[in-house]
Amino acid sequence: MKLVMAIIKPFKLDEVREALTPLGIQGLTVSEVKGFGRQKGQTEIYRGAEYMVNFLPKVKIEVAVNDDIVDRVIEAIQASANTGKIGDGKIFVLDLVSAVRIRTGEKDTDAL
Amino acid sequence: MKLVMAIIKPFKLDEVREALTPLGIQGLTVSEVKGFGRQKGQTEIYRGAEYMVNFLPKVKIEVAVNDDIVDRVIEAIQASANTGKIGDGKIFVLDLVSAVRIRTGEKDTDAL
Amino acid sequence: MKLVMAIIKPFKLDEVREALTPLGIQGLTVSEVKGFGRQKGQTEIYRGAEYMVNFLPKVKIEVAVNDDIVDRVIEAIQASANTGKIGDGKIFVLDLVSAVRIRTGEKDTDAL
Amino acid sequence: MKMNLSHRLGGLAAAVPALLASGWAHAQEAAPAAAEAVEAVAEAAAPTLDRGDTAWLLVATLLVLMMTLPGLALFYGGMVRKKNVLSILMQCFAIVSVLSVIWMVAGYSLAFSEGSPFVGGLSKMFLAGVNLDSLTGTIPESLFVMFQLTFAVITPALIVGGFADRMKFSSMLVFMSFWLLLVYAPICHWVWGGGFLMTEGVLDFAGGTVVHINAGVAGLVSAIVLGRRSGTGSENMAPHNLVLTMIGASLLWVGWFGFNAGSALAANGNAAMAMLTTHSATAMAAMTWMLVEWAMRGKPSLLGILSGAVAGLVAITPACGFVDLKGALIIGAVSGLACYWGVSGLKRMFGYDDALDCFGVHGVGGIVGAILTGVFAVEAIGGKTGLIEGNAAQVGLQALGVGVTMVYTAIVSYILLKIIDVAIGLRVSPEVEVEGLDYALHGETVH
Amino acid sequence: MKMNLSHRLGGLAAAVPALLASGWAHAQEAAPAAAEAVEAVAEAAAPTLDRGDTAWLLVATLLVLMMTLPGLALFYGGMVRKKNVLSILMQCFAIVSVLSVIWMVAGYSLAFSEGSPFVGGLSKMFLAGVNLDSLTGTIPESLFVMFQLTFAVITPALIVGGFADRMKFSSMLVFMSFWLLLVYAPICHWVWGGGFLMTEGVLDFAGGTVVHINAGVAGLVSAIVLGRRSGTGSENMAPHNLVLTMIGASLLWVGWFGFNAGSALAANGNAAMAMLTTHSATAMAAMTWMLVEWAMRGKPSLLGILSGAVAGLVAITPACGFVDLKGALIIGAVSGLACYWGVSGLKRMFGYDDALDCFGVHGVGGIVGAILTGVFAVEAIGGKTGLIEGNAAQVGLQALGVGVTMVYTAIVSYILLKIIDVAIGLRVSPEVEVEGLDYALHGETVH
Amino acid sequence: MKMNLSHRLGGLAAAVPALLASGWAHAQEAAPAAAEAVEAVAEAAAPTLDRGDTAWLLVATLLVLMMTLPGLALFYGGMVRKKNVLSILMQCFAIVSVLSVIWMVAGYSLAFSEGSPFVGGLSKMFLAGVNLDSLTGTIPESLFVMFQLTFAVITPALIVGGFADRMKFSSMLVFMSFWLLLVYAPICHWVWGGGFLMTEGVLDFAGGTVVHINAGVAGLVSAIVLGRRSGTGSENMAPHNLVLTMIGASLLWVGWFGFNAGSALAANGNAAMAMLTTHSATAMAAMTWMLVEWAMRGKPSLLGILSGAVAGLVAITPACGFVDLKGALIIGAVSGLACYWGVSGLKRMFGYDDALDCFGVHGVGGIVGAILTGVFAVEAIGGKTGLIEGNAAQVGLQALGVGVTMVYTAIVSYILLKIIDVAIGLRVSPEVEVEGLDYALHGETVH
Ligand SMILES: Nc1ncnc2c1ncn2[C@@H]1O[C@H](COP(=O)(O)OP(=O)(O)O)[C@@H](O)[C@H]1O
Ligand SMILES: Nc1ncnc2c1ncn2[C@@H]1O[C@H](COP(=O)(O)OP(=O)(O)O)[C@@H](O)[C@H]1O
Ligand SMILES: Nc1ncnc2c1ncn2[C@@H]1O[C@H](COP(=O)(O)OP(=O)(O)O)[C@@H](O)[C@H]1O
Repeated sequence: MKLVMAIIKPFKLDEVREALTPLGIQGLTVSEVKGFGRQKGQTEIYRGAEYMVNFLPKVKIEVAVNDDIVDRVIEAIQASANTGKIGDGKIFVLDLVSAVRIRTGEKDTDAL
Repeated sequence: MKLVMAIIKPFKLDEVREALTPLGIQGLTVSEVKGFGRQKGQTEIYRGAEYMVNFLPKVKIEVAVNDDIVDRVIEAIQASANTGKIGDGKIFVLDLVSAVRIRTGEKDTDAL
Repeated sequence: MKLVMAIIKPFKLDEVREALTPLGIQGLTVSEVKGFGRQKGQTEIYRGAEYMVNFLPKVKIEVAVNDDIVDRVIEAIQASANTGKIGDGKIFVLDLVSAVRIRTGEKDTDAL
Repeated sequence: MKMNLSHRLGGLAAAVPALLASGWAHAQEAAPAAAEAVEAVAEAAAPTLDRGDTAWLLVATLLVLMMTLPGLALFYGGMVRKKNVLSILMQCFAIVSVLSVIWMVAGYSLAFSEGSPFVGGLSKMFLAGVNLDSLTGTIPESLFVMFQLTFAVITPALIVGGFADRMKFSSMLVFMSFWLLLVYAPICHWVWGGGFLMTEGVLDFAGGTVVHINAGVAGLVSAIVLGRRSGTGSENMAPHNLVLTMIGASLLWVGWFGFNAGSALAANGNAAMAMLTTHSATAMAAMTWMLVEWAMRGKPSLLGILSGAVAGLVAITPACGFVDLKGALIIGAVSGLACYWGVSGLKRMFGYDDALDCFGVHGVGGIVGAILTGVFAVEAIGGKTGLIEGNAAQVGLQALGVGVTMVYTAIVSYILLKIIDVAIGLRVSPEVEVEGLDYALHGETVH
Repeated sequence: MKMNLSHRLGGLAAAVPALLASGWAHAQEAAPAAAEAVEAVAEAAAPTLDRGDTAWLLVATLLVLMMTLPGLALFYGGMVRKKNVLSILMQCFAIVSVLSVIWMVAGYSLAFSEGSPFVGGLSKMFLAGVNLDSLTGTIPESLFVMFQLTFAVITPALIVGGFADRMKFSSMLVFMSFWLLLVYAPICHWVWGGGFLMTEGVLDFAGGTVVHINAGVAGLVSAIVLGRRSGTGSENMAPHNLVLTMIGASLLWVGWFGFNAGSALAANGNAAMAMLTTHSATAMAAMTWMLVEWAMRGKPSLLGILSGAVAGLVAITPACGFVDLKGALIIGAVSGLACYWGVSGLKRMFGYDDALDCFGVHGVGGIVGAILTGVFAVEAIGGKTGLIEGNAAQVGLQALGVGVTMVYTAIVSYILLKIIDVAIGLRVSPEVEVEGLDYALHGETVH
Repeated sequence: MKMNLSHRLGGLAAAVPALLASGWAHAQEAAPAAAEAVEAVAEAAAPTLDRGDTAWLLVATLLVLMMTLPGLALFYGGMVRKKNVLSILMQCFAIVSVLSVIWMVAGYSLAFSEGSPFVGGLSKMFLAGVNLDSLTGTIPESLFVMFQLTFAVITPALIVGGFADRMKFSSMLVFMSFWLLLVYAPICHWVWGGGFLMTEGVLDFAGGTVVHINAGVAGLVSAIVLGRRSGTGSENMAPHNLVLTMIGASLLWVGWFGFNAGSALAANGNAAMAMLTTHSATAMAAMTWMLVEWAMRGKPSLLGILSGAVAGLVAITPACGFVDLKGALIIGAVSGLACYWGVSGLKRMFGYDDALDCFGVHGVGGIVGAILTGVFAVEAIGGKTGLIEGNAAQVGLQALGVGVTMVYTAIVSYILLKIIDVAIGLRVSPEVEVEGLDYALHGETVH
């Protein structure tokens, strides 16, 4: 099993979720994060002065998946979260040692 | 060492924390996340119309532990976070390569 | 590749970021978290009564890096986030199986 | 504002197209009666200033300003998604600022100077002739200018509810500026400035027609012309912070006493009774909405009871100086029911995206209130009789007033919007809509 | 509201049980003196309307409404956890809506129509006889009805602080509706409507007894009957947003001038002096609380200074028309100290969970104010003398007034709550409490 | 507050050092004219109370209180980072509480009792002699005390904008307490209390000099003495919640009618006209700022339009009773431009960290308004002529008034701050600044 962690632009969240459904993904977890990266130079206006904003709002998706669909999951995320503009984000893949469904105690593949 | 990541229902946080203390866990990190899963159909009322809420508030606990107590940690979380109702959440276990305590520079087991 | 995850005191964020720049780190992701640990006893005042606050605000930094600079990254974070007082936080290192830049589809080292 | 002037309603059919065709032509010779009526009112008014009345109107004026800033702005602002809240506040604030200047320069003159039965003249531009001693009734005319100004700026601000979350800020300002001059000022003139619409028979104490039906219809038209918000149906559009909406609704309730009891233009029994009926109808409408929603949806919501209160405030506006407690309670109950249906059944039926229910509450509530004024007016309170005291004709008159206003505002608002759309575009780009108007249009966010 | 009527206090011992037993029996023959006194007051009042007084009372009325909506709602709402803030706002808004209707229908009549020394009659139900020209003193009676209404709705809203975070919304509404009729209306009648309680000797300018002690005790009783919030002691119950609490406290301060200076029922020197003493006591109490907390806890908190201000406002309420600056400053200082102890020492001592310190502030502050009115009343301000001018008996009289109110409201509130508990249950389930009332009861959250 | 008293300005050069040297010496024999003038004013005032005027001033007083609590507190509070918002609210609330007490005890006496041309005496300490029947003009003196109090507490609260985010709470309180007595009270005496500064020729209707220039300069001095906030330039200092700032700005706008129209001390044509000019200038300034920012930065911001409105309110304050609509509109436009430059160009030029632009808006706006009053005063409105009616000298007189105030407040504020710095330190530690004042100083946070 793998834990796929994707940092994306916030407004792409719904599209990404919809792109994952056909792959049989039934659950995922989302957090609001702030990203620092190549995408820069946004400014807020503040009383006639401008303000450099270093950290941009991003959304982090964490989804645990079976090894057999990891590649398709990555592709689906990359395709749906892509705008072609700087700041689209990253996908990171981590090894997952085990998984448990709290409600039933089911383990690993059954828990996803 | 392992990094145990649990997604639970928010109001179970205190119980889980109390369940971990007897195992000698002295620290953990918590974030507010939103979960998408089998648990569905909650709605908000909005001027006589109803609103489907796809993402439900969950809490993510991350706790780094020694290999020898991983199983007991998982059990403790599963027992204390369980309500038996859908949406109770998941426990994911990841391999931890190393750990450092910033204050002292202590490494790995000593850092937890 | 490794995913370095650091839990630090919020006001150290800017210093840590500046300490990472010389190492060629071009991006990182930040989230607001709450930490439970040895650091205790903070209280809020509430109508003449005091309130024990169990969870303290912390910031979590996640940064994906190449294996060759992991050690220097850890050092840089440890040095810059250190105040010497309890509650300075931890650094955890996880193995990273792969990375993708969403915008370009670049993989692994090129994606960072 | 019970300045119900005698005039032949006969001219009505001709009036609307004539006005549209001739622009600001002052068909003065067509309606000498109106001008006379204005003079008559001026003569009838006691020539001395009353300091009690003046004190109350000073306060009533600032109360109505407070209804918009921050009242309505918060009421609306709490209902949108977090990424758009500042844009709502900005729109309301800019409307008050820009339109206040326009009102002083030309709006007041078009509404309240002598002119034709269809629109006032230009003789009071830049408030010419409004000096330290000018009186309107027992209060300074400068105060009357200000009191009327607060009505003239809240009406456009109400329209924001229709096109929220998707209109360009620049286009919004252009639209509102012309709308004030081309729609609000004339209708205000018809009703309160000596115009043709309100003969003695049609009752509108504090502006159910001029303000609420007018804004409700314009909001509906703009919602339709602009189209649905992107994400409707799929995205979570639930109000991001009902605390703001609650503060707003409360300030509307409190400020509305300035609106309604202030419209007595005096600190007397009429004002007090208007306050009493206003409060009673509002409380009743809030309670009614709460109970209906509880029965229909299983839970009484905060947004529901707040909406009910506003519905009641809207509906009692034309009636507050004419009905007694029982009338007020019934108007409250009916408006709570009707507006509940307005924001759910009606909206779903036609599928327009009246984002914050400008029509569902102000339009529907205004219509209900105008008609029921004709039903429940009692002689003992306002000197006029309605259906329940045997004067069935009153209901018809009220319906006529409603109809004329709806048709005029719908047509002119529609034309205005279409012209602006062609000229500079009405709607923001999809990216801006997704990113949020706060950051995209104003460079700011709530942290 | 200085309608202190002559009556034998002797009837008191018998009165409470009699009232409870006979329900709404109008023991008219038992107390002709009260009725006469009401008439005397009516006669004494100048028979003409004063527009200055009317202007001020129109404003005072809306100020007291603003104290509840949004004032008190925000004051309380900011103090709870985020998951319960909307429930507090909802409760306050629903109380105002439902109880306003009940007040118009029956409450005003029970409080202010002729009846027995224990409760008014039903002759003014649906405000029968309140017409355009009816006066109360120099203001329209319809305005007096409204002014009194705002007191009648804020009192129950204050009680919310006692049972916050755990009471069922439905049971809350039932409780409040009966409480208005069975507790508030009679006590209001005793004190201001010609009832038996307030003989000439007992002083209560603006409602320290009727409003604050009354609400404080009812809040305490409900806190005890409902039991502690789950999570008390273990969970972080710290106020989620003191910005809201600060807005609320500020609006309470501002609005309280309507409450206290409005109670002069005129725009004259009495009103002005009441404003001055109110402000002075409030500022002093806020400063005192701040300093005490600073000394005891090491840090002056915003919640502390806000609580101190409210404590001062409560304590000066009965006194504001009778004391001078020095009296006001002392009352402020004492109430700051006493209420600080009320929310910390006293609460800890007995271990009840008065969630938002309804009793600690309104109960304790009300008692302090009522007693000290008897100490610091000076003839030059309100025509009455207190202990410092040699009239030691006044303190005893004040204590009697306090005691009677506390006993009556405690007993009736307790019985009411117990009946409702048996009938439909008072408390939400533990799951609802954990999930938060906002979502569980009203289907909404702050995003 | 048009109490412009004849006095030789000649004494000025000597006055400032003399005052500083002699402390509270009452150089009574030096200025008999002032005392006489006060008497003359007292005599001229009608000896009877007017209930309409009293009603309006009761309301105006609470409006000005509302400007500070919660108005200004929210306006400022929304502009800081989230970790400091409660500290701003706390500072404003504590200033009102502590300084209200000081005002009652000594401030009013120093400002308004008979004394020297430089400062009042101590004869009215603890409001000695202010009884139920004392009048100031047609209103109770107790009301005048309260009305003036609200000015005396908002002025120090404005200064908070200069040193926000870095001053110790204790030092802030000490500074403000002395500042009220050593700076505000004397300047208030010079201008409104019979002092030497304002001869008949210098015009200041509602306090442009006493309040705004005074606070603006003191804020600038404290910003400079305390130094820049740590993190300036590197950290994101953007306002954390402009919703609060918008509520604050709206309440300032609404409340300012109490400030300006209230300063007529009557409910008459002057008050109404002051309301009209105040509103017009404000709307114009808001619009101007919006347009300039739009042109210069590409986006019109909410913070911008709000700042523009406040700039207009400030600038029209001295002028509102003297100019007509056109003058008001021009003053509005100029102040919008000037203050835009004040918060951007000027601040950048000198590099001081006036955190919330206390000087950029109140200082600059106050100066613009004071000078332009001398330009646009017209006889028909306020009985005085300015440059446009041929009285060029007026501009010079206005400039003199501005200069004297700026010099005096700058010097005394600077000395006060330096003394406090040596005694107990002015600035929090860097750790506290990073952690946030809310938690570090007050033990609370917004959750
Ligand atoms: N090395 C990294 N580790 C963790 N997160 C990163 C890293 N680099 C980038 N990110 C995240 O990805 C986001 C987008 O990166 P950015 O460099 O701005 O654009 P792009 O992904 O198009 O190259 C950043 O805002 C940050 O959240
Ligand atoms: N594959 C997954 N990867 C990451 N998080 C998941 C995954 N599946 C579920 N979750 C998280 O677990 C929560 C509970 O899952 P859900 O399917 O609703 O119920 P249950 O855990 O009882 O089966 C979800 O809200 C989501 O946060
Ligand atoms: N075992 C752990 N797993 C995950 N996070 C931890 C763990 N122990 C500590 N932390 C995080 O590190 C923070 C600091 O830890 P603490 O014990 O307070 O001080 P220190 O790091 O100085 O020993 C905690 O607030 C928590 O967020």
